[in-house]
This record gives sequence, C-alpha cells and structure tokens, in this order.
Amino acid sequence: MTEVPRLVARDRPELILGDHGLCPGCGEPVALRILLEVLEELDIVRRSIGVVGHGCYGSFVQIMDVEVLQCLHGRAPSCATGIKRVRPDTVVFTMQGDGDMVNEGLQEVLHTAARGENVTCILLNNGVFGDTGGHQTATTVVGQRTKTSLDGRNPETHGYPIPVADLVASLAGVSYVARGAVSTAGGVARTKRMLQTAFEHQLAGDGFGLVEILTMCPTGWFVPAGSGPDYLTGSLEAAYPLGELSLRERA
Amino acid sequence: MTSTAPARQLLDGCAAITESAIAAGCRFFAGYPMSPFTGLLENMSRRLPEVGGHCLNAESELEAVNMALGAAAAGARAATGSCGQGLALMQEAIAELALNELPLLVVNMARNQQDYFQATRGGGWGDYRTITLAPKDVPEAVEHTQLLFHLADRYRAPVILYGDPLIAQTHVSVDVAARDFDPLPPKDWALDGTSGGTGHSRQIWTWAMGKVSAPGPGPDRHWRAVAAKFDQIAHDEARSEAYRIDGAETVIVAFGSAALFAEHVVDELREDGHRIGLFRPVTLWPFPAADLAAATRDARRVLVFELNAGQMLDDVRQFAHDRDTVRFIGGVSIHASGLSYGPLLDVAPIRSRILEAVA
Amino acid sequence: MRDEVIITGIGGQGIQLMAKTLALAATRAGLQAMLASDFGGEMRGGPSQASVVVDDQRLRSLPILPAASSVVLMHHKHSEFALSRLVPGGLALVNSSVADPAAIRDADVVAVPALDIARAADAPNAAGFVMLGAYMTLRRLVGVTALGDAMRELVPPYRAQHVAANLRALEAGAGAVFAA
Amino acid sequence: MSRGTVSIDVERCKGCDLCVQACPPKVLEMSVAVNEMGYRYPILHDGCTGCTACQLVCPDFVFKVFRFDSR
Repeated sequence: MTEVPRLVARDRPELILGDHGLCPGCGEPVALRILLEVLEELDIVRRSIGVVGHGCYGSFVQIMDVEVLQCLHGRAPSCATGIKRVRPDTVVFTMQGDGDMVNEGLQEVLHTAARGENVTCILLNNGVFGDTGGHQTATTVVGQRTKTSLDGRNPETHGYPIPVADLVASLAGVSYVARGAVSTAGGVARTKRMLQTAFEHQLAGDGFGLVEILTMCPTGWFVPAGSGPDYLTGSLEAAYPLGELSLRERA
Repeated sequence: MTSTAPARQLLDGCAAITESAIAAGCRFFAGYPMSPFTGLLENMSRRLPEVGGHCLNAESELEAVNMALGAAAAGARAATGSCGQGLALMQEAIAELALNELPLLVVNMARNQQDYFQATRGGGWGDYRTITLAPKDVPEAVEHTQLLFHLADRYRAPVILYGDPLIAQTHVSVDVAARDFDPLPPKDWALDGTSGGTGHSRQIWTWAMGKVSAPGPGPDRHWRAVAAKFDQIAHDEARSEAYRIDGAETVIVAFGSAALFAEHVVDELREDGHRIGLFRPVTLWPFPAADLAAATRDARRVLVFELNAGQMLDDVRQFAHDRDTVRFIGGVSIHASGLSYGPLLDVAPIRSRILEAVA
Repeated sequence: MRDEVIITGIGGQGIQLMAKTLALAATRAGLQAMLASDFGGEMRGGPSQASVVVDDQRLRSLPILPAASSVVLMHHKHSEFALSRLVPGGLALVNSSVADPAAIRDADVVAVPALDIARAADAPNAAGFVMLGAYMTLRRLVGVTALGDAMRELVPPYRAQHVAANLRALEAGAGAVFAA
Repeated sequence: MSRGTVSIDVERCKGCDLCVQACPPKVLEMSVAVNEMGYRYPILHDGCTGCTACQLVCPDFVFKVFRFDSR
C-alpha cells in the first residue's frame, strides 16, 4: 500500500500577490485570505471592486489582486455606493477597520445600510487603532487598556463602545448582518461562510450586507502574539457575541 | 425617454446647467440641499433618472462628494455641488480626487463671492489646484458646464463651476445642445472589476504604490507628477475677457455676476467720456496672470470689485503690471436672508465707488 | 424691440406665475427672455418681485434691473424698488382695486381694478392674470392666446382646475385697457 | 502513523504561535532555531490528521496541508 499526499488546503489563494508586513499574530491577514478565497470560489474575481479604508489592512491593496479604490478614512461606503450605482453588474465590497467604519465613518455605514445599497461592507474589528500604535476606538470594550485609556476604558470618562453590527441590523434595507472571529480554526471557517453568504445576497440583489470580523491585534493590546486569541475571547467576543444577527422585518 | 432637451427653453440656471451636464454625458450626481445649490439637486433628481442616470440626495456633503468620487472612479461622468460651508466640507475629498487623478465636476452654486479662496487655493491637503470657471450669466454657465466636463476628463482632475444666486435663479431663453470637443483618451484607468486576478489589477490610490507584482511610482514621484500637471494647466488653460480695454486708464477687475454689472457701468461711464474698461478672469484658477499684466500695462489705476473682503485682490496684486496701481472697491455685502448678495451688487453703488476712486 | 418690466406685490398674489408666463410665452414665440425673481423664504405673505426682460435680439441684461420701462404693481406694499427703477414717463400699471394710482408720480399711470374685473369674470383668484392681459394689450409682445398656452404649461397638474379661470382673467384684462 | 502532513514555509513565519495552539492533535511545536527574520517557527511531529486548523489560523500563509489517500 502506497500513500499519496493530496493537497487539501493551499497556503494562500493566488490572488494574494506577495507578503504583507503586518505584525505576528495579527488577525487581519486571515480575514483577507478568506475574503479572497470566497471571491475565487464564487467566481466573481473578474467583476469585484474593493473599497479600502485606512488602517493596517490598507497595505493589503498592494498584495490583493482585485481592483481597489483606496478612499478617505471612513468614506468607503459612500464611494462603494457611487461605484455600484454606475456599475450595477460589479460586486462591490468595502474593507474597513473599527477606527475607519465606527469612529470616522459611522454615519456613512448607517446611511448606506438604510439606503439598502447593494454592497457588502466588511468590518475588521480589533477594538483599537493598531496603525497608530494602540489607541482607543469607538469599539474598545469597557476595561480594555489602550494608550489613550491607560487604566482601561472607563465608561465614566470614556463612554461606551458602539456595537455597529447591531445598529445596522436594526435598519430596514439590510439583507444580511453577521459577526465572526478569526481567533480559532472553527471561527475562521464560520466567518468564511458568513462572507460567502453576504456576497450571495449581493449577487441576488438583496441589499446591504455587513460582516463584522473580530481580529486579533496583540501589538495594540500589549499582549504576546500567542495570547491574542484568548484576549479576543475574553474581551471583544464577550462584548460582541458571534453569529448571524436577526434583522428587522422590511416594510 | 429623451436624452437631450428640446431647443430654446426658458430655464433657470440650475435647470440649464442640469440640461447642459446631461448633454455632456453626466449620468451621476449626488448632493445635499443648501440654498441656492438646492435647485441643481432638484433638477438632477428629476432629470437624471429619465436618461438612465442616478441622482442621490446624500445624507451630507461628505457622502455626496465621496459617492461622486466612487462614480468617477468607476468611469462615469459625475458631478456634485454645494456652496460655502458645504463646499468646505468637500475639500478633503476634492484634494483626494486631485491626487487620485479623478475627474469630477463640482458646482459651487455660491451665495456670494466669499468662496473665491476655497475654490482657487485648493482647500484640502496636498499640492493641487482646481480649475475654476466663473460664468457671468446663465448662457455662459451652460457653456462652461460642458467645457469643464471636458477639462476634467482631459486632465483627470476635479473642476469647479463657480455660480451664484443670480445664475441659479435667473431664467433665460437658452438652447442647450452637446458641444464638440477634441477627442479624449479612453478611461482605461477606471474601475470595472475586469482586471482582477491578472496580477496587475487596477488600483486607485493617492500613494500610487501599485501592486507588489506591478509597482507604481509611489507617492514621491506621483505627487511630483501631479504638481507638474497643475503647472502645465496653469500655463495652458487660463481664460479671460477684456472689455473696452483699449486706451483705458482705469481697469476694473471683476468676476462672475459682479463682472456683468461692472460691464454695464463701464458702458455708462464710457458714454460719459471716461477711459475705462473691464478685465474679467473667466478662469479663477488658473488665474489669467499674463492677460492681466498685459491688460493693465497702460492703466493708471486697477480697481478690484468683488463681493467679499478682498480675495481675488491677492491675485490681482500679484499679477497686475504695477501692483501699486491696484485698489479695492468691493466689499462684503450680504442680503438680509444671508442667502444672496446685498445692495452693493447694483449699478449705482458700483458706479459711485468707481467715480470716487477715479476722482 | 425691448421691454423691461418689474412686477411687484405680496407673495401669494401670483407674481411669479405672471412673470414666468410672460417669459415663457415670449420664449415660445421665438423671442429672448430673462426672468429674475426675488422673493423671501415665505411662500405667501412676504414681498414678491420679478423682473422680465424681453428682446427680439440677443438679450443682454442685468438680473437686477438698473432701469425698467414698465412696472406692474399688484399692491402698494413692496413697490418702492420697482418705482425707483421706473424710467421717467414709463408705464405704471396699477391694481387699483388695492393700490392708489394717484400716489404715483412721473409715470404713465394706467389703473386697472384687477380684483373687481377678476370677480366679475368669475375668476376671483386670478387678478394677476387680469393685469397680465392688460399689460399685453398695452405692450403687444405676444398675443393673449400665447400667454394662455404658456400659463397652461406652467400650472402644475394639482392646480389644473384653475386654468379656465386664469384664461377668463387674461381675456378680461386684455379688454380692460386700450392700446395707445 | 499520520493521516496527513503539512509543508511549512519557515522563512515566511513570524513565530506567532497561533498554529501550535490551534492544532487539535498537538503535533506542532515551535523551533529552538530561528529563521532569517529571527523568528522561531513551527516543526511538525508525527500524528498530523490533515485537519487544516493550522492553515486556517495562520496570518502569514505558511502552511500547505495534505492528506494521505490509501490505494
């Protein structure tokens, strides 16, 4: 009996053109990989346009072999709206961090959702400005230490975090909202299925979709790279439960 | 469904600009209501769907200009607009358009002439300018609209049409038809999704880094190239009009509606024997520097009339033949509603300010 | 041939529709027209004014008229600007049901009791069109039929029930004065 | 006896340790040696099932996963 090795998982899709420079243990490259795998598997690479905001993930525009518009901080949903309206046959997605979508661009994503624009927004949420070195964002959870909340986010002085996916899910015009995490193998697989479902809704013309992906930022959390997943489970995931969110009935 | 309006209509400036834009192929518009720009948004929202286009009543000026940026990135002839504070909100995106080399028409249907600086100086970040045309009346606004779409595509840059309440709300009999221009290069840079997976998929990014498999020039080379392009535009695209300038010892400098009134006053004063003429920058940027220097070479005095505290005055002082001859006779003058010009924009006060300066 | 008229009165009297009817009728007749409107934020009750310039050649005009050959006063209120721009001896067509024609100096004053004529024509809301009809008899820029057609084009569908009364008012106004 | 195996591109690894924690049969271990970037990297021991957990969680796209088919 001879044994023949059969490839069951590639290291990365061909749509990733080279190495990224993000930190050890970062969750964002995992999110990029499953996003591009979904575009490949749905056979929509040759009609996809990504609208990318500003954060560490912004450097992905150099290694992702998909058409991209790098836009102003927070404005990706509006840019995506313009693209999709004039090119309805394309598949349009945004890639934004929590600082981009929830701090700088909260109204953009809410209005785009309420308008029911047939685009897919992807939020990479690590609860911190990783790119600037670990500062508080609108999704930093209560108690989380950042460089601008050194003793942990205290609601009395820093206010409360915003669960943007829940806000979006409360709006009519939305076809799909889900929250996944890339902190475990199972979580990565489930998040990939969420992305696939979101794009299937866009392809069916159902209206706005949002997939929030909780990602590790051990550098910005000031924990060792290997502790990222556990920290995520105890902080972000406790505040932002995973799964598909139930939607408001459309009028 | 008709794509062009019938000949000879009675249209206000907002409707006329809308028809001119549609004749030029504009198929996307986004805006946020603000008087007197609102009329343009209303006309676009009625007309664009009739020709297969899109008009969005955006939730803010930020959304409006970024929606239009997206549409422009996807290759559409697109436009947005606002005025005053709304235009200020759009400046970040106008800079982004310039540095991304994306064409877009921004109609600044201003309340007055206090937007001169923010139209001509490049109110956002980076080394860029915006081609800005200031029509003096509705028929010229119709012409400028199409010219600006052409220039925007030719130079791949955002451009501004500087209107005002008189242009927005005055009805005139106009014929709107598509004008012919030199052919433009294809928009092979526009995003349509088709280049994904080729190893050199299209990328629009102010840093122009390209892909690791097909590197771009990067920010240093890219921004120097953009700056050089604006130098070229400054050299090639300045437009102006000299009116009864021959033998004039007094040269009025005015733009937009103010120039229309100044023209009338020049006619009156010429009848009275004054040697007076009018120089009108048609492009506010590029400022027609060489034309102004030539027009003021023999002038004893250069009188700047604008409805603000002296903004274009900076440019006139910089480029007049002799800056010591330059005097300011304009001023801030706002209608009680805050939405339009005050009493200074009228024949009698302009005439008396000129006569005072000439005496 | 050039005609400049400033129509003035109180918002709600139909000033803007009168002016636009005149400008559109002139445009449709192949003339050049300019219409500059000036009204406050209020839809009714505030000052309302419109300037119309009609020319058979390339029209060149300021949207704020330095001088007007005629004024149409629907009311004495808010008429100061219009009267200040009226050339000496120019035509002042006055709605004498409301305003006092005797108060106007240095003008060719023509009094038209527009409200009374409109009531008599069973068109009590159309005094403005009585004035416009009268103005056309005096100025002969376009015919009453052309004005009627333009008015019909401008009246929105939800006000279509007023078209017939407006037409009666135009006719009545046209017959209320005599051309010089 | 292994039902699967992985190839590990050690030069691309940044030593984050996520794969070691994610591996259900616990057959990955971080090296003592470091790669050219100075990072430790995973080493595979016997017992791999080819489950792909390491590939799923790896931020640096280091793993290719294979399974052995009998014939």
